[in-house]
Amino acid sequence: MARYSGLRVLTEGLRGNSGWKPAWRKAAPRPSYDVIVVGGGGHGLATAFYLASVHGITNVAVVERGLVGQGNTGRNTTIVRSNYLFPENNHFYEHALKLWEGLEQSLNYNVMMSQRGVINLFHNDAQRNAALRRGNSMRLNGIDAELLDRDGVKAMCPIVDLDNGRYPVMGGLLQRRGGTARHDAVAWGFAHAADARGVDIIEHCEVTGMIVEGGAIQGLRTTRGEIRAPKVGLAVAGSTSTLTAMAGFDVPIETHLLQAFVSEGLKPLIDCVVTFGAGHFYVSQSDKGGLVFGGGLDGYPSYGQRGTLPTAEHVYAAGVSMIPALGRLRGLRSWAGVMDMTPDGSPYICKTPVRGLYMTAGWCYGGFKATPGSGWCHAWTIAKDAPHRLNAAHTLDRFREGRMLDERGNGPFFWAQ
Amino acid sequence: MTQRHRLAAGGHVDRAHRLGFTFDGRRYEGHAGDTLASALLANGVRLVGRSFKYHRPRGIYSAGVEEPNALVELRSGARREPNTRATVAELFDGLDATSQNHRGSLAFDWMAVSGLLAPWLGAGFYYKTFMWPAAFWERLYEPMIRKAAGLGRAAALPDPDRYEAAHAHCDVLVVGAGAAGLAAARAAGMTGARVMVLEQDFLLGGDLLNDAAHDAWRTGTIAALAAMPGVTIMRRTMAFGFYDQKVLGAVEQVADHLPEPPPHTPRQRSWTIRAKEVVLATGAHERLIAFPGNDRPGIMLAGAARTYARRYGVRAGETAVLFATHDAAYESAFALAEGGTRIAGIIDPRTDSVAMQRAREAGFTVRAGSVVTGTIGGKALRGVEIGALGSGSRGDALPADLLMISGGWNPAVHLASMAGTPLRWDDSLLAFVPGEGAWQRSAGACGGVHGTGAAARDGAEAGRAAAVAAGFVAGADVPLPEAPAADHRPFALWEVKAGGKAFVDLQDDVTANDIRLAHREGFSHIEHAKRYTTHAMGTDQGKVGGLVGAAVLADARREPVASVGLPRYRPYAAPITWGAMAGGEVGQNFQPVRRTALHSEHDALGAVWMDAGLWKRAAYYPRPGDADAWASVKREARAVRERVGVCDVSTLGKIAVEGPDAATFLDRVYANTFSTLPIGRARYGLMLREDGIVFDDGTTTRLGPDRFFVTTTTAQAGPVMQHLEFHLASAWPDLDVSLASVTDQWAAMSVAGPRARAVIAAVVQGLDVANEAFPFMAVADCVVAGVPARLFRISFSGELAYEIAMPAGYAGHVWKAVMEAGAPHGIEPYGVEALGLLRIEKGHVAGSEINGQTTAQDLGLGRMLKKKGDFIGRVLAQRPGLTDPARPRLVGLRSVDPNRQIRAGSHLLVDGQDQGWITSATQSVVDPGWIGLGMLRDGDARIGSEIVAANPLMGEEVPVKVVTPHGYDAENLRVRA
Amino acid sequence: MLRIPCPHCGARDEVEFTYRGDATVARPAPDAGTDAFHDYLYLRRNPRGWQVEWWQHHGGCRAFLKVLRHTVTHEVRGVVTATGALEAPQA
Amino acid sequence: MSAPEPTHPLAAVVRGRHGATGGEPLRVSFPAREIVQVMMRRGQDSAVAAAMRSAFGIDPPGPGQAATGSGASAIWVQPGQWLLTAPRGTQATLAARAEQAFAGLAAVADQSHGRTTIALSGPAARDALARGCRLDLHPSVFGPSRAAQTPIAQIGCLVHQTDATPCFELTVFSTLAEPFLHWLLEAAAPYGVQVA
Repeated sequence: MARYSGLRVLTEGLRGNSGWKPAWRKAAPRPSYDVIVVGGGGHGLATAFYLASVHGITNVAVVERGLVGQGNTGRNTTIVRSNYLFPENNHFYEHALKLWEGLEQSLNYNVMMSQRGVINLFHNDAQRNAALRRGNSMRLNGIDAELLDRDGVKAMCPIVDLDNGRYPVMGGLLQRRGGTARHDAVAWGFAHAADARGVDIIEHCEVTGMIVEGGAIQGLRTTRGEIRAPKVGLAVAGSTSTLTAMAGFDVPIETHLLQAFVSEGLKPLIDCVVTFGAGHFYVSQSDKGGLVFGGGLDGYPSYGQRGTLPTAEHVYAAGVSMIPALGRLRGLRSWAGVMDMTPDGSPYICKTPVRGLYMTAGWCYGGFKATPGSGWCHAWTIAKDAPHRLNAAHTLDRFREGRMLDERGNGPFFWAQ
Repeated sequence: MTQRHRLAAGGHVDRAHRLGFTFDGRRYEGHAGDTLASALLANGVRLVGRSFKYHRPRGIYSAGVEEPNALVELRSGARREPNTRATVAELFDGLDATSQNHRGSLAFDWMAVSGLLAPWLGAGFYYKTFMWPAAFWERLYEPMIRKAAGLGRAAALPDPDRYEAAHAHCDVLVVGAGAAGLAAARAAGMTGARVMVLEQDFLLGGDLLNDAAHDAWRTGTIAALAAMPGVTIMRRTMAFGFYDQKVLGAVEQVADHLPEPPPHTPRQRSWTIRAKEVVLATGAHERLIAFPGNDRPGIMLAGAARTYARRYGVRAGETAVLFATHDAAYESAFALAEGGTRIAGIIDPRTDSVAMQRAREAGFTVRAGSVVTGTIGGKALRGVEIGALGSGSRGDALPADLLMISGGWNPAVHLASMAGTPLRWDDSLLAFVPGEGAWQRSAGACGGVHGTGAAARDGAEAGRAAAVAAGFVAGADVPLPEAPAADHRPFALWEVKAGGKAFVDLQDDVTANDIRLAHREGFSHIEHAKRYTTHAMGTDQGKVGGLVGAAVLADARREPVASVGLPRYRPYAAPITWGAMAGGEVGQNFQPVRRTALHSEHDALGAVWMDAGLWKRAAYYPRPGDADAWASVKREARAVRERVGVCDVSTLGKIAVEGPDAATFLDRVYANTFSTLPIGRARYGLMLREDGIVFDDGTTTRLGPDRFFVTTTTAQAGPVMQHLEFHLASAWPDLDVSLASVTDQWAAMSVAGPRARAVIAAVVQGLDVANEAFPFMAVADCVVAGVPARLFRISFSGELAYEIAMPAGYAGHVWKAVMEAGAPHGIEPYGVEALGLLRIEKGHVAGSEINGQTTAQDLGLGRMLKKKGDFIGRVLAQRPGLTDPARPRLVGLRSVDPNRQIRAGSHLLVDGQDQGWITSATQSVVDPGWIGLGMLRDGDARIGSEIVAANPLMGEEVPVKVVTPHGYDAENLRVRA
Repeated sequence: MLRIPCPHCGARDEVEFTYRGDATVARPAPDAGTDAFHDYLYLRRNPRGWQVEWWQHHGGCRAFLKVLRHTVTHEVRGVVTATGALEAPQA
Repeated sequence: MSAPEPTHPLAAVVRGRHGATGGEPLRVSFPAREIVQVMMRRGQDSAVAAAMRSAFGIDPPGPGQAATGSGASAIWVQPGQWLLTAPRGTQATLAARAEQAFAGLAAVADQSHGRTTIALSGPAARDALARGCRLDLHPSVFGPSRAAQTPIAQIGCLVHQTDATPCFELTVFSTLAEPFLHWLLEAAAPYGVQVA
């Protein structure tokens, strides 16, 4: 397939754009593969891409129940950052962020990664101390972080109300390299690039069973027939429990709802990503002009993709409290994604009790930013049958061992972080 | 100033009531009953906006919420509202509106040059380019795109208006007050049910307002509803979302039709409505036809043109062409002709129909088998090109300044779909209609039942059925309007392919070609095509052209429209105001302020406040002469160390635990033992979570064999109560224990310092407070300053200290008595900052150490864990990761240079390796300099060594000495003195 | 928005309630061992369908309730007090 | 020496008319109350009922109900728990009376200072409350001697309708009484409100 480029856009434009071909083939399943990746979202497609591009494993199928990129990849708030506290997490997310920084070039697809800065506001001493601890952890691990005082916040995001709210703003922790990316394009870009390397992307192919013999995976039963493979990687977010149940084991995951919202389109108003510290609210502005915003979980398990009103009201209230100018703007749409929440808020990229079965899961409400890193580490784990050091801590067994990665100290599932 | 397009009579505007307004700085006049759009049309204003991508000139396209083009910035200054649909903005005197999304003027927008680049700006072009060089995206390409994108400008100033929430319950909720909704409400109301009717418009009647023949029925029905005490009608109220279990959200525009809200009136109110049954009567939206140039100012949906003529008395054009695919749209030609518009022709792809005959009889030129192949004009329509259906070629042209189009009607199924109702394709209406829904009944046009009479009948049936389902007995029949049925079944014409931009989404400039390009590139599923092209993602959410785009896609896929379907409907039915959704709990009211009973005492002392959860606590009490905050804090702390201080500790959680199994229960929820605690004694307790991490700490007192008084930290009061209740309910339902939160009943103050006993002795009555009689950890009920109180000999500061708890209403009285009794001893009130200083000196852990990540062992409290018996957290605390000796341990820290500050949040570097962090830091008053507590790997072994407190965020590296956390009075002699 | 019929207080808005985990897991006996406590605290069936859950009516009568709720449709089909029995239907 | 008069949490509130002028205002007052939380021990249902009857002349009300006896009222608040309330006289005695009446049968916690009662009455009281109260207070489903706990403006509130005016007694945590009243006065402002 011809590469995408400005020149090609130019020449195709002159020919009435009639020469474009599908961004990826609509592949039909073959009887067997070296690796099957379940889940055609960002994480699954990235896994396939890195299996092919890093490990040279190209006899790979990605099976997707519905459409590419229609799960959380297609319904998140597009934030990319690596501002984590624990080295186990911040090293991983930083690796992901570095992959993001070169993603357009590696995929030959513009995912519109935009490093416009991510600010977490703090409103009291305890929050400030926690921000310092986290930011210093980042800095000591070679990750950019800056402490903003009130003037610094004002300079980055002038319409934030520092003074008049219930909890005045004291400052913020800024990661300048954080930002946003065009979420749909990430899935399409990985699909495009994986397909170009020979990966079969098989949409409308739902897994109905796992073929496990002698404690090892042998393949999958799907709505499009049986597909064999000695290695299977799960990247199915909210469906993880359903699929691991097919393989015969339960996982520490509870599936919850997270709502997201977009406003009507506006001329540039908010230039960075900014997160309220006194309530559940964060916001950025898309290149199209809509304010993309969200808050906390709805508070109970759900696969329904249907948000509740009181949570939405809280998000809007927190928004107006942080930025009183938002009051006269309008919300346009809201939607809800299913979040695979873990007891400690950190993910799994690991082997499973079934040999040859791997998973990247438990991304809670932060899976988007991890996409390339998750795929990269998952691919490594599948290829080597062993985790990379970046994801060595992100096991299912860490709770048995008492090695939780609980960044917020909320405790198991509480509730649900 | 003349409204030259206003008809002399007719409609629902009050011609005697003139309202002045401005658009783009020019003054105009309209009438009460106008929208901004109808008033602009009355004044002959055609060009009202620019499109999103190509900045094409656009005019008013509709007469309702579905408007894609006529978006304006309404009002000015802090009240500026971008993207306001002129078609639903109710006119008021002094209204001020500005067109948006152009550079230069609306008429000469130099961004319109982007239209020339259209061949290269097709769907998704940006995914394939702007990638080289990598750094140019953020610096060059993206800023360019961002500036060009977006619609209106936000005010960027705090919104001066107020909003509020409101709650309602009803038996039957009717959404929409057109023929179907009014009939439904009346039928339901007659059963005695509690009925609410929501109408987004400022007038009731919907399409009834477009035909004077229905006025009698409309007004009669409204009067009948008004006479029913159980019926509430809310105008200007839009149901935006249908949530689980028949709960709907609606926004009432209380004051948007006024220059500004009157006193005690919010601008808008957001309603949460819980209904037993719901009737949706939300009508239908007319859809466009995709043909080249279908976007010029002067092109309008046929039904809208009729609405302007009949409801607003406005002639939307002088010479009009109708391009329609069904009979019902012909009413528009008749309506406009009545108002004096010349109908230049009717273009219809069909060969024959009843309406065609009628039109010909009325003298109109009807071009059967024809389609519009293009339009002529720039900022206003000048002519319409016509060709034969299917020929693909352009034929002749008719001059016209108005082109009315109708490709059929789409039931407004948004709310029904949100309610989980499956949609089914109706082959005669060529639209999706709601199927059977568990939560709602769709009546009238939104259910695919068109025509006033039929819709009203359908509504009455739905209203009656809803009331019956809600438990009421059906009443008498409802009178229904007489009306001939118009045929709404369209000919399947979605697009006229004739070269040129044929828009399916006007706002976002998505063309039929864009949809085909998406298909060519594999984005053939409707969800993919939508995202790839941004089709139906504008503020109108595809109400006018969404299905047309789907049909174009279906054509490209060579499949029926039904199998292509529509993207999933999500909230909101139409855009809603952020402020309304937020309601009143914003700004200072975002969360309530919790005040202790001593709040006014602190205020009188000039306290500086700090937030602790909901609480306001006194941080410190500045005095003239204090150089800075630290000076105040140290002065207060020194008073405690040297003399005596008093501190409000009312915010600590307090729980009365009582019952025959109270002691057993406490033994299970605390890591240490309470069943052995003597009556009249307190004990420090440590509570773990089930995962073995420390949850909370506090002192618990035994007041009787079965009575305990538990205290929690301020922050964890709520979670601890829930934790206790949960385990009583789930794990040990056999235990007979009651829990009562008495946090608010008891105010408490700590009196601490070497002279505390003297002060206490002066205020306490009936209790010997001598050390022997009332030793450390003693507790007794007594009288303090004449009020019943409870005295605790406990200390957080490391000094001799007492805590007085008293019923909250007496706290001020006791505080004053203590201050008076303490005056000779040099008593000073001390705040939370000094409290923190004192406890850090003493090495007591608090929230920064008990942060949900530390074990008892980590905190040096491992010995508190009882060896025998079950308790929460016992088992999992023994996991290897939590008993690993390499885990960071609590240590004390002291800045080697007493003048160099150390801070909580700094990391502890040993030989350059990150080995821990500082949890708390302060200045010491015992041994001046900066000290702190921290968590450090191999902490115990490193006591005495010198390491570095690194704070790269602030560019600090401070040498610190590791010391024992309990350096101050390690033997507790002062506490026990 | 969920409306949960509290056996004491009647149907109330979800904001009055707090979800508190899967109610089909029970705290093991004190001597059951680490694995049993691990499974109790961490492993979840996490069904796509009916689930019996703990909810506290914290804004009302404060009772802990067992609620039978569908995790896709959100339908609430049964609510009992803490000691009551409630079974999830199969499928 | 006898105890001084306790300070009411709303002592500093400005009395008089708030909000819209003209017309009959809503009325707000702060009745001084003694409030005692009674928590039944396991299996003492009939003994507690007998004790409540004999000491206070009240049959323990069931869920959602309140009952008034001789000088005191009981409001059901939790399974096996009631709030006993009585007008505060010169001597605080309700807690002591309850302790005595329920000795061995129920735990008793004095909440006279911990809870604050605000009475709201007037024809528009329901409409004002609907600005934050999620309960259905319509006369067909709620009425005199009905009671319910519910969060209003994020503050836990015991709503007890005492008559058909309607009058609602709203009992909240004392440390949150001020923000609660602030909310109430704002909600009542469109109708005008007289604070006694």
